[in-house]
Amino acid sequence: MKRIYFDHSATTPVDNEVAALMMEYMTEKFGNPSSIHSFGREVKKSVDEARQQLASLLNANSNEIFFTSGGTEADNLALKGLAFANRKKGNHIITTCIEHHAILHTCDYLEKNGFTVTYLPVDENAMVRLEDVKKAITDKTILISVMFANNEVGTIQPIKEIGQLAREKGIYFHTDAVQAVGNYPIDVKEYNIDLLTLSAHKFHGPKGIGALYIRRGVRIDAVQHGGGQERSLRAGTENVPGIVGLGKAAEIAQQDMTKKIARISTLRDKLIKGLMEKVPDIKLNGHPTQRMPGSVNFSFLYVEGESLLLNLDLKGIAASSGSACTSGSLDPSHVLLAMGLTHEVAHGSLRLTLGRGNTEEDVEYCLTVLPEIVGRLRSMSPLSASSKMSDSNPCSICKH
Amino acid sequence: MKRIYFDHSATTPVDNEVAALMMEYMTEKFGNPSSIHSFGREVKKSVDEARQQLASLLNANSNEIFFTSGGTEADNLALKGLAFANRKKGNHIITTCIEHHAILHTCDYLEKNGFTVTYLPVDENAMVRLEDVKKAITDKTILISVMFANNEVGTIQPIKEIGQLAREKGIYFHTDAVQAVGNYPIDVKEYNIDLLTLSAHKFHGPKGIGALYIRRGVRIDAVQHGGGQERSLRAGTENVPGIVGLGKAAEIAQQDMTKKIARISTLRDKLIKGLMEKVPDIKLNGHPTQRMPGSVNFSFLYVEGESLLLNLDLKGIAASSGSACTSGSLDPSHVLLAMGLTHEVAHGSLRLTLGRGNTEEDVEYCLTVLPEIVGRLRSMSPLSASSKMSDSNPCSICKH
Amino acid sequence: MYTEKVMDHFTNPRNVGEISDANGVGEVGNAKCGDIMRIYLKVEDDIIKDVKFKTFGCGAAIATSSMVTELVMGKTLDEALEISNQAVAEALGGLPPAKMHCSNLAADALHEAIKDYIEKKGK
Amino acid sequence: MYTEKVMDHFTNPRNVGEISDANGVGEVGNAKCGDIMRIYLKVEDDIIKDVKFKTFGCGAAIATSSMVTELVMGKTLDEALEISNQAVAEALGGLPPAKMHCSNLAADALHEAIKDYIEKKGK
Ligand SMILES: Cc1ncc(COP(=O)(O)O)c(C=O)c1O
Ligand SMILES: Cc1ncc(COP(=O)(O)O)c(C=O)c1O
Repeated sequence: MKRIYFDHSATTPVDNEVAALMMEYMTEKFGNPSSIHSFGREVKKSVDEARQQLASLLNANSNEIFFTSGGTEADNLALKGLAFANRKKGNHIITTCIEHHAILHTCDYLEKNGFTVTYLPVDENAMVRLEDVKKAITDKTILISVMFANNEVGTIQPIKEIGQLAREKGIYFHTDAVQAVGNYPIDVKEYNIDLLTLSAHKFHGPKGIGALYIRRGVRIDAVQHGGGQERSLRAGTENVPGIVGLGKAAEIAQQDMTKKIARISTLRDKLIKGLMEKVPDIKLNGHPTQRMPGSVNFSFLYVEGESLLLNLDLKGIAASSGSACTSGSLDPSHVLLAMGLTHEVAHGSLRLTLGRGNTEEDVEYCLTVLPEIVGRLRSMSPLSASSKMSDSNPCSICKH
Repeated sequence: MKRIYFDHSATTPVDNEVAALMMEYMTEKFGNPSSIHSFGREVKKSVDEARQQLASLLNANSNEIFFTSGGTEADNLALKGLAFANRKKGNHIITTCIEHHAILHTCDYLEKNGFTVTYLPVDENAMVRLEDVKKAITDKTILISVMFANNEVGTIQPIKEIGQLAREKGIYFHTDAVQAVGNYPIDVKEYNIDLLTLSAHKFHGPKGIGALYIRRGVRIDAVQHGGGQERSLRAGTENVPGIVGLGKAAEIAQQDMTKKIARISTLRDKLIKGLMEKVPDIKLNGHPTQRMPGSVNFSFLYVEGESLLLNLDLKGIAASSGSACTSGSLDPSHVLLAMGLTHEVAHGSLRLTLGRGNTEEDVEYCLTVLPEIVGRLRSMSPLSASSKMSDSNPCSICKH
Repeated sequence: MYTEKVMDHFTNPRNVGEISDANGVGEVGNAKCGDIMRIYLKVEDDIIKDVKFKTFGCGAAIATSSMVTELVMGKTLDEALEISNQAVAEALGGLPPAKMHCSNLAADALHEAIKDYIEKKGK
Repeated sequence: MYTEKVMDHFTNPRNVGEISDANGVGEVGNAKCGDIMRIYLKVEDDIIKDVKFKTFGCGAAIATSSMVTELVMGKTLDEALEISNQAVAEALGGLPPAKMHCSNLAADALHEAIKDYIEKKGK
């Protein structure tokens, strides 16, 4: 059966070239970079090269790159590391309602440990308002953390402006750029970014490796204690195959990025337009233009996301949903609720995220099968345009 | 040139079968196990299988295995997770002077956060005395953490007895078994272990993946916050290739383990005997019999470890040393000092750790070149049997 | 995730639709969970002659709705009242734990429909 | 890690050994660092006619010892006193930062040996 992968925001296949390189570092160049013999020295050099490749993707210096085990660890390190290192300066952190759980649950932890966190609301397009950031700043604010691009609806935030505001106020600025790095151009200097989180598996690198960019001069505490690796900021034997894989993936991502973005955006727009034409009563979630090249997110009124998902899966299409049933939690996506969607509408959301390997045919196939699935599910649904679709929906996170 | 790898305690090459399997999970079965579509479901199953393979190696249940990014993270999770979860019961932790820095520096952190840590001394063979453990216990003691086998000198601790003592006293018992797992038989039930740390790259699995065994019923706090992975104890997208690689490495390790241990121990003993015969003024470090199958550690009096190491490297032999020059620190190995070695003697230490790929010829080659190297370095050394070799050397860690 | 039986009922749901002259209708569920189930009954002489459902919900919700209609077709009301959510899940070969409390409400909807029938009849 | 020059002096150290009739001997270093360097001088008419060393230490310690003996052979004492540890490191094409403070003491040993010669001569 045809299998189409439309879930690139969840993870991506590792590039063949990247995987081949990693093989070499598993079986032949397998040394520990801390060792001073030849097995160790040869891989230490490769780790340094990978650091340079990644730095170049972000317009950073290689000594500003710290490898971690992924985006979640980098988010934890950024927030906890910065908060505890700056405890004496203040205890207030500003973030948003639509962050990934790696940020939100780290903030929960910080709130239990003496910090105060403000969760900014977003508008109906999931966009943070600069005005709200400004208003939230107090003389105790030490950190602002706003994600670069949202993982569910793809909205790209006004990072440069928030970064500039933070810089002016002397507040550190972190951005969780897990969705953006490798898929969208980022320049940490131009964007006034102090700390940036990234994860390799979102741009055709391996799982289990990520990095935190820390601008030179910004001091943070270590979170994982042990050996002196990563200049004592992140202990643990370096995941060398992961690191060289991340470096290579960064290099590949940089090649023809503009072209790749243009191609994927065209597919995305074709899918959006096609669905709007073919399916009544749907709502595009996320910003109409300020969105990630591959990101499509619709709410299909009167139907539920998981059943959409399962039907698509039976047709060979892999997608994702913001419904509670998908995540095993009680509430649907906190992002969709923060955007003002009702629970019912949020439950009917479907995320299709396109990537490098997708083609026009994939989009056309989806445009054939998805409207049919929606129609069938609607025919079994007790809900319709005439039934009431409303509930009260305060953002469950902003209730903090 | 001939290249002989005698540094298996630092890291090991990934088994070819393991690497081939990981390739498959990078480029084809690349899904995210949290996804409910077919790409996700197929890898979720594989993750569950790997958990089972690893559990079987330890005689544990698969729901007692929690994957981490390596030994360091597992050590951090064990100690911090258990300490913070049991804060109300007590604030005292017992460990040893000869632990890996992943334990010692985590203890530093805990000491700064309201906990008290007792660092047990060891005897001249690096063995912890059960009596000392007993004496250290107070009514505030919540955790005892003693490594299974030391990474520098190979001494295997009386884990079963310490475990039994802890169980009787109602104190949790953790062991850092990074060196032992996969290379030595371990049965968590027989040994009365509550928490156990392991790392794949020490037994021909990949770098960047490890696990913490947590006995059913033992509650610990999460340390890395985010998504609900690993039953909410360790957030972050699962490193699927790493996990299946770890599972496969565990399965392979279990096959004919007794035979492999016998073969490697024979090589080890041949190397030890040969060096004792050929080189005067040397001292075997670590326990004469209770030591890891592949572990050889000698102090070569009057010479310094790094220069031994570099000369061996020039001859194609990869080894390691406890000299300060090797680690870039001021003091030589804290393990050797804790065993009562003087600084000068500790500086002259050389670790040769044998593994699965080594042969008799490797040992013979080493027995040809190493005595010659020692002789040459001694001929340049101002130290000799007649010169004084003494300094005061309290264990720099026990000074806490 | 789901058993084969669940997937069978999900992909080929039995008795989907409405009964225009239903004499008992029951609805349960809530928007928080994302599950709303409506059961239509045509009861004659205390026997369920026809039953149909409409469901907004996940795979489990649709499959349990379908299964409950199969289980009660032709049964007496007393027999139907004995069918529990648990029994429906079992008839499907089990449901994932996360789905047990939330998407497994079809028997409740059935009981509501029977109650509705009895109330209407009583008037 | 080490430059080619360091490795050259480490693997083929120049002027290793003792001078039985040395008229200046200097020793520096400490056991903490794991480096002890001893320099033997044969001085005639304020000129270093012969120099040898014995060193217990790492690669950098051996290479700097060797290099310093090459640098001072045939030099006047005044010229020799101008050679610094830094200069020795530079002559080797640099040393890793971690080695600069600890294993780079050969010039100090040389200066000690010259001091010893001057003191002995004064008596
Ligand atoms: C925005 C965002 N932040 C953080 C993460 C966590 O990254 P990782 O899966 O590498 O731990 C993800 C992806 O899961 C993400 O999309
Ligand atoms: C005894 C011991 N504990 C912990 C570690 C840390 O493990 P990892 O390198 O996987 O972080 C090591 C190895 O480096 C070790 O030998």
